[in-house]
Amino acid sequence: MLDMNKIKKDFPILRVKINGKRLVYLDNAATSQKPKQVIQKLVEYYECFNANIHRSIHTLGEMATEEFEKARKEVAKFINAKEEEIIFVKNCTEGLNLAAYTLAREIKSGNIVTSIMEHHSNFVPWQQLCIRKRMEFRVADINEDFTLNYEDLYSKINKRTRVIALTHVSNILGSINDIGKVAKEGGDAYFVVDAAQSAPHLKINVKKLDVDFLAFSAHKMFGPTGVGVLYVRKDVAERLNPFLYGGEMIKEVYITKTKWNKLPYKYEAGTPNIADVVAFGEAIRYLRRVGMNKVRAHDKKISKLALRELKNIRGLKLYGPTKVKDRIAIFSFNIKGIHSHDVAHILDSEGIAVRSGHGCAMPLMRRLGVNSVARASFYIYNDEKDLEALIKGIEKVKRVFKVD
Amino acid sequence: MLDMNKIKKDFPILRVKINGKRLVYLDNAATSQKPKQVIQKLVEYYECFNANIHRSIHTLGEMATEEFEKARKEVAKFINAKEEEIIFVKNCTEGLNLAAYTLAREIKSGNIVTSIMEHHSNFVPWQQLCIRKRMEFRVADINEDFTLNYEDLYSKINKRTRVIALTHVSNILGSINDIGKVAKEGGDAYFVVDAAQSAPHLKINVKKLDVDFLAFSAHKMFGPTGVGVLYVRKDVAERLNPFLYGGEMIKEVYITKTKWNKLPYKYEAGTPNIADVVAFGEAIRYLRRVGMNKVRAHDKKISKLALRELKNIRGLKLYGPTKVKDRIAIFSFNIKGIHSHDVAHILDSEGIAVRSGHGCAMPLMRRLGVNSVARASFYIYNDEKDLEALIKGIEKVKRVFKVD
Amino acid sequence: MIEEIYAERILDHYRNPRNYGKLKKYDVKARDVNIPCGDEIEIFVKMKGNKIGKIKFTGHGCAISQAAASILSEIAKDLPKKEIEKMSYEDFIKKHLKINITYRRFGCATLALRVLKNALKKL
Amino acid sequence: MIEEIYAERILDHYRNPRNYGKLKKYDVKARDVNIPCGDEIEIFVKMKGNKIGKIKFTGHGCAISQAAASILSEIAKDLPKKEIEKMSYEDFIKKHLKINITYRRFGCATLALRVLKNALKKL
Ligand SMILES: Cc1ncc(COP(=O)(O)O)c(C=O)c1O
Ligand SMILES: Cc1ncc(COP(=O)(O)O)c(C=O)c1O
Repeated sequence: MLDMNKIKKDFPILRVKINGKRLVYLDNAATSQKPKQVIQKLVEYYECFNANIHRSIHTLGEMATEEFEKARKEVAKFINAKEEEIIFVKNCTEGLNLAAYTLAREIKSGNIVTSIMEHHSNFVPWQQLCIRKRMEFRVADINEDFTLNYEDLYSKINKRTRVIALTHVSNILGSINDIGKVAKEGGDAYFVVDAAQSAPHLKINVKKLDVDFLAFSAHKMFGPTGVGVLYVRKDVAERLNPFLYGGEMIKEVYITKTKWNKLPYKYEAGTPNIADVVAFGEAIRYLRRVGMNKVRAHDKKISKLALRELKNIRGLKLYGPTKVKDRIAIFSFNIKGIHSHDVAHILDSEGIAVRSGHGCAMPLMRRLGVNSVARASFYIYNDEKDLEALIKGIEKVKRVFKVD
Repeated sequence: MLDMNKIKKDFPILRVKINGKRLVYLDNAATSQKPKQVIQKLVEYYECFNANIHRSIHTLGEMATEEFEKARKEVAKFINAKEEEIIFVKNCTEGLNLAAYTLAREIKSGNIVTSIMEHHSNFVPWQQLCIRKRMEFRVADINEDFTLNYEDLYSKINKRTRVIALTHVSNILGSINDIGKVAKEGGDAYFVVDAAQSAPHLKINVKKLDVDFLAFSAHKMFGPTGVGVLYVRKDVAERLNPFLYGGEMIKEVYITKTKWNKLPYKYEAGTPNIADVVAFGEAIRYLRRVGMNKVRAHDKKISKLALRELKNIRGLKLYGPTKVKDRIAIFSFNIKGIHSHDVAHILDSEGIAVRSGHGCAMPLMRRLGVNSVARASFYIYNDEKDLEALIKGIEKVKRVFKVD
Repeated sequence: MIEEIYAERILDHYRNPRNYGKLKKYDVKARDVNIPCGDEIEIFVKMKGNKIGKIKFTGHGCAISQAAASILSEIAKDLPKKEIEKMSYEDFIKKHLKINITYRRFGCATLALRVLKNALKKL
Repeated sequence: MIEEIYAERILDHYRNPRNYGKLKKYDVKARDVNIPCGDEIEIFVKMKGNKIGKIKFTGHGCAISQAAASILSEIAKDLPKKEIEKMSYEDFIKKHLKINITYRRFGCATLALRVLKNALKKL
């Protein structure tokens, strides 16, 4: 079990008052809050050893480089990758685009398979690639219970499939996809996984999953904004050509040609986001100290309670699996006759932060037959009291709108 | 005149001791140190209003969005651009690559003209574009006094020139290029300017310069790592297609097509580096309070003194203009018989941080006939005492190597 | 107070939008979405000289955006084109919506007016 | 103390590198650069059975990298190939360079050994 008192104290923002009310932050799928250890690391970096890295002989440069590479080690260990397979980018979206741009030079005709539950960041890059290359863009459906329709997915994958781009966890439905299974049954295509929503909540082992690319964002897992991770399997990373040019990715430049640096630098161009990568290392250490199994257990506990409570609210329609094992604690819903924006606005007046809108998943919205949803997403600092506040808040929404 | 005492107090890192010595930080062209106001803004952001932006109805989201867009306004004003012309990227390098990737879809045959004094980040993207498209890559030379050879540049620009990619200030030589003049005489080609070294030191007015793209990095001008700015002239930005896909750059997604958001969002994909952009706004305010004319005046004063002192050191060869008006306070040099790395290492033992190596400008190194240089670069917190320390440090280098 | 934003009048316009629907005969129409929300408004206008003769709208979205469209359709009728052109978004909110709107709902509250202005530009 | 790194012996090897030059007849050669510095070393090896018979190097760079190459060329001569293969970088620094090297100069100090190891792999 998590020590909730201790954890809540680690997050300074939880002391903030919203409209005079206690902040109930339930927008974690958009971005998480940051523990004081991470904020303190940023301050320490800038006050004690800020310098540009890698090509530095001076003491500050050496310190900054060591801390930066230490963070890479932390991340590698966190997902069971090799250090040279960890590429720092600016966010999950850049990671997925990096995969698409570099693969675009490798693949020609054929098709790309993705799913209807993708975030735009793992949908549009592949859609655009297909448009540019006149390739076929295939979109697997979901089941009535909001899980991935594997049958449909496999029927869309064939010998001409060049890339499978799939999210690990849906940012709207909360559904967990069985990546390991798809990797096994998906054939020879490159397999690109969007782990933006899974990395914060589930223990990831890239070797077990056996994927080629896997991307996630630091800011959704206690890290600062401005850092993403792209895991690229070593043999793939070695074969492909780099994406952005300049800085540490370079070995030698001549007027007419350039030689690339070794992995992982080959894919890291320009001065990296040194401070935030170093602070992200601290975030990973924080998660490691809490323990990913405890993170998951807490998530399951909240999910179970939430599913029970939300079911009882009249007029509330939940979009997502009803079995705890199929999902994480992301709850998208609509209340009959009330738009999600109005739900979010009224909840905010009670200090409760939830997201509303299409959640960067318009194809899924159309599939669900809605224009938008309200979404409450939980993390380890959220407890039963926060869930209670949400339920009470929803009652207030209905009161303001005079529906019951 | 700058109030040096006050300024030094604003930078917490200047209190750090290196090998028991006072830190003399002369590696500003690589990255600047950060004033406490900027560090404090980061802390405030994470402790008081961290949230994902733009699509948020809740209070934290509204606050974060407002502060983020306020920073954009600051940057726009700083270089006299419109807000929708300011695109936030992760660093100057990404900005230049964004220009190259989006222009690559526009241009076909012909040539691209750049200069031998470019940083790799403004050289390799264009070189690689030329290789991919079988275009001609033309590299303008420098004069014997280390200024740009305009004659050679103009002789290389013709009707078939599609892009001129030029640095505003060389990160090795310190030379200032007359961008306004090249814009006037450069014809119809797209004009891309690397302002990484000029934005921290010179007042920039993009309308006066009349360029199409201009890129720089926050971390070299008191801002955090992980933020770059790409200015794109509005008509150009409207005409070109976006670069990275996903997040705020999207208006509507259908299975087979996507519509883009308006400027500047069209070019900003994924969760931006919100905290660091907000803190960069604070850095710009800091620079504005100091005043860019005072920044430049200080730079000239130090340059004048440094040129005089360095000239007197036997065996020291300086690579850069000797007239203060042609340059900023970046001094690259070699000492006869001593490698730049050894120079930097011995200076570090005295607390003095300088850079050594090829400075990400290998083509220039080859042109200068050297493999590497030592580089001391100044900013507003550096004073005469720092220069004195450098001169004394160089004497020590020579003593250790037993040369005179 | 949140109840002031979701006033009786706003909720009424939201639930019973005036002038909802399409015009078969119109001089101009325009459509736009509010990107953060996905709210959507389409407006049809039939002019009577320099004045707005008939106006109808369709769309979907939050209470604010839909009520604003309904309220706008009422006040716009018979108004000279010029009046719409020079109407500021802030004034529309203050004088006609009569609720307190901050940055985050500004887009919702002004979507309909933006669409109407764009429609009139096509004349 | 910085003077301990730039000891008399290091400076001597830097200024008067032993076995500097190329071998006309060699079994293997290899070249590499140290990316942060641009230091460059090329090594030529002529084997004598399983042992290193002749060894020469060229290159340029800082005192540490060049002195390390010179010192390596001295100790490698007559050494069995295996000995080089199993020599750790840390041991080379401690036992043969005999100076205190931190992270930042590790690449300089070990460039020559890395090149030699790579050369022997080609045998
Ligand atoms: C002239 C010049 N251009 C581009 C860059 C690249 O900047 P960044 O590494 O922040 O992308 C630098 C900084 O090293 C520079 O000095
Ligand atoms: C499933 C999923 N993929 C990708 C992203 C994009 O992440 P970012 O905006 O940090 O690039 C998100 C976050 O919104 C997400 O939830």
